[in-house]
Amino acid sequence: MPWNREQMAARAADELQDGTYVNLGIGIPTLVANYTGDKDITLQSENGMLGMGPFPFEGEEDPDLINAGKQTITEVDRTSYFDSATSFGMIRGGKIAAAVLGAMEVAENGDLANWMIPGKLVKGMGGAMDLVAGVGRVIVVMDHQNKKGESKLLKSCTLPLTGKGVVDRIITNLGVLDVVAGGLAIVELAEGVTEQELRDATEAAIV
Amino acid sequence: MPWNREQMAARAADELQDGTYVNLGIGIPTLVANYTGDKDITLQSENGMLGMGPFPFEGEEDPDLINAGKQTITEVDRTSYFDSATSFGMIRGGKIAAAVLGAMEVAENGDLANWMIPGKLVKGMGGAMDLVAGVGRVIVVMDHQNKKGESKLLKSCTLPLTGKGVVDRIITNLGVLDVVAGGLAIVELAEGVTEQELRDATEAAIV
Amino acid sequence: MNKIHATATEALDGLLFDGMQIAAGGFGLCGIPELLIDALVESGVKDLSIASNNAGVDGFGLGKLLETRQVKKMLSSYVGENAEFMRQYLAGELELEFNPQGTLAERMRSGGCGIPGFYTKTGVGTVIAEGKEEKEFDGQTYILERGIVADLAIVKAWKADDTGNAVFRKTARNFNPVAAMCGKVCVMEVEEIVPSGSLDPDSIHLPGIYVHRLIQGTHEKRIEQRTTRKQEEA
Amino acid sequence: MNKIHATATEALDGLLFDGMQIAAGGFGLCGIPELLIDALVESGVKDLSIASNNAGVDGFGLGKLLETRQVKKMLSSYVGENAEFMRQYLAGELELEFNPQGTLAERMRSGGCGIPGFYTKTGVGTVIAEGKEEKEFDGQTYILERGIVADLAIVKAWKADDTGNAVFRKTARNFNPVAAMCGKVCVMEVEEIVPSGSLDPDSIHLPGIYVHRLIQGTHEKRIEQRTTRKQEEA
Repeated sequence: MPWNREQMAARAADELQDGTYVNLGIGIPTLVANYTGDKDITLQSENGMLGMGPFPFEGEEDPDLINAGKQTITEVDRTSYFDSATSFGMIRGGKIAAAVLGAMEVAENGDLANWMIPGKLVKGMGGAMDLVAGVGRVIVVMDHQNKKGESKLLKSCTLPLTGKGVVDRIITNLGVLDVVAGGLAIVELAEGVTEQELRDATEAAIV
Repeated sequence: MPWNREQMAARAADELQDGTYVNLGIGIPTLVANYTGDKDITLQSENGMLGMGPFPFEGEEDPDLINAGKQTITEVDRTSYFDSATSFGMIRGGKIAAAVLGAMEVAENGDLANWMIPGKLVKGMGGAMDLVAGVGRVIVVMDHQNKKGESKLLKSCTLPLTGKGVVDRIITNLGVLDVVAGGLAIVELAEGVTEQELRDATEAAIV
Repeated sequence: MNKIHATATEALDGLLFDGMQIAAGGFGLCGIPELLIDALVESGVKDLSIASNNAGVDGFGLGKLLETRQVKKMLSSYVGENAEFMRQYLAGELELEFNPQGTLAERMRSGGCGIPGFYTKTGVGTVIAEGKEEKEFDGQTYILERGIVADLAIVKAWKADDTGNAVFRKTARNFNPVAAMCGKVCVMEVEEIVPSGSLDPDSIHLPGIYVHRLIQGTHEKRIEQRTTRKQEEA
Repeated sequence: MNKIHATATEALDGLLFDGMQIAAGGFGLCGIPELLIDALVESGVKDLSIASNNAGVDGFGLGKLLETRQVKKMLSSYVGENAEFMRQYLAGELELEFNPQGTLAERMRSGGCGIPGFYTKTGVGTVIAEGKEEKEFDGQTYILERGIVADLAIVKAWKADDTGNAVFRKTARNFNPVAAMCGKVCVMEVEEIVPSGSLDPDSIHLPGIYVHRLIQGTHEKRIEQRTTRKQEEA
């Protein structure tokens, strides 16, 4: 059985090191926060906050306290606030240990595309290009194939890039792969998924 | 009678505009603060402070509160503190309306030398190069001649420069001069000083 | 040093001209200069080029200036949540220059700090790098990004003293300090003006030197994505 | 996330090597990391390259490391007030790279923010520009300055919580935040460690992400130029 969303998030949470500062993207990456267990992880919100807490209780929403997805959130006891230049200074400067984010395509050389589909509505890259260029480790969490059953792990990206050669590890519903010299290396298979199944679902070179 | 130190400082104070933020150097420029009268001037100390107050009363010195000359000072009701990058950001960004500083030499093209005499003890430029490159208006206050009676307003500087073409106005014991196209223009003569006396004391071209 | 003005319209008096560039603070609808945007709509100034991380939503924030067709160009990192924006953009009525969010923030800070250009690895190998100078440092490729100096900055703070020393609240700080820095003139709106001496000098986020005009007013502070959890989840 | 160490020596354990580059906070003797400097003296680490606005005075601050000949190179804006420094420098025993003060501060911030180079007009046409790339922007000449990334940052704050969120006091802030940012590792000494949650999240000057190790201790805080006025002048 391939992993479901929650299992992918839980697997991604295993990647996070105790005592680090990390940035979680929108979608499945957001769920990762629910699986960090005893680890002491501080979440960054790139709109200017370290130490992001859960959603507020009803009636306690504060319009001055939102995350990068514009959702109302809360602070925790170690929270600090700062301006956007400082926030991206710590991202660009490599102070954020890891970013977990979704993707449309990942290429075997680590290229990442997750911000734009030509001809479709273009909303913008937000902070994604800064994050993938700056953080210590880029972990992509996504379905292995798109809705048409085509591999999202490609020989080379077809969509405009978010970053070139930036992805370190990919966690899909079928397993875990690393970007290494010459292609992708299988790190782990989802329970019940065979190596052949994963290979068959992958266009990128597996080494 | 040429102006004395206090008169030069008072004349320099006339240059400062009401409601502005200014930086005063060490020596005669420091005295300028005593002559700003009713004008609302906010003093910057480039080690990270806007709104510099006078020296503290005896016994009230605070080692955490010093000016750029490392002297103990006080704060005023509008004081704000910030880090050195922010401080020089506002200097380099032209937010400081004027700097008043001393000089060893000024050239007729506005070149300024005030930080180094080759072969002598070199202490460093501190923030002087940033100030002259960044502030809105650079006002030099200095004796017209050195101790040997040689002009300090030169055709070109002989000492290593602090800034190239950066001086706007020069206030000396003999009068006030502006850096204009082609040389220096006399703006004002100290009471009792004749134009000829000033010209005789000046190597730089006067236009 | 009287920086305080009675209304947003009065505070903008003499500062506006068609075709000008404006830097605006805020992230999404959080910490946006609501009152100054309304005054810009009222002024009728047009062909604006606006540097702002987002473009508001339909009918609120910068969205209001889009509806009145006063905007010629947006310089932003993310413009979702705005159907009118998309309509004008796809119809070729509006120019759009995408900037990665951190690049936009740093461009504003740089412009305000007298830095005309800086190198970053953000966007290397993407469309963002097209037409920009590349340079190698220690074997890695970076692109040159330019500082932004805007004709006017419009920003919103929580409180300011009468000399313009300002403090922001929580994530409403965001782009406001850097937008303020990069304006040749900066007009700030706050929820409360306090006497100088009331703010802790160690805790001022934006020194008054960056603030030229100041107004106090009431803000709607609309929430874009109201997300909550139930009490029993605690 | 235990960042707290018992002593400065313990906090530096495993971080030191001969020939390393260190960025140090402080301006003059104000806000300098006294305890960490003492621990560096004790460690005997040598051939240090130190980026610090000043070089201390004879027998105090970085002057202690000069006396023990542990410093190979200083990167500073002003090194007066230190006879031993001058003696070693004039004897050719010590390298010195002068940086304008604002350039030094910005180089530290840039290095910490992933910016390998930026352009400034500070120093154009002076010895500071020699050997540096020049570039024109909008008809004005600027020089390229490099970001600094140090092997270690040693800084001093007033208070920090146990996660390293730090606040500075008055002008003792100075170079400390930017030095902290540019260190691959940053060790901070404070006058008081407080529990997390005790500091106002809106008033933290340096978020804990920049602080890897933390010690609390007693500081001499020597005054370099004690200037006062008499009570009757008031």
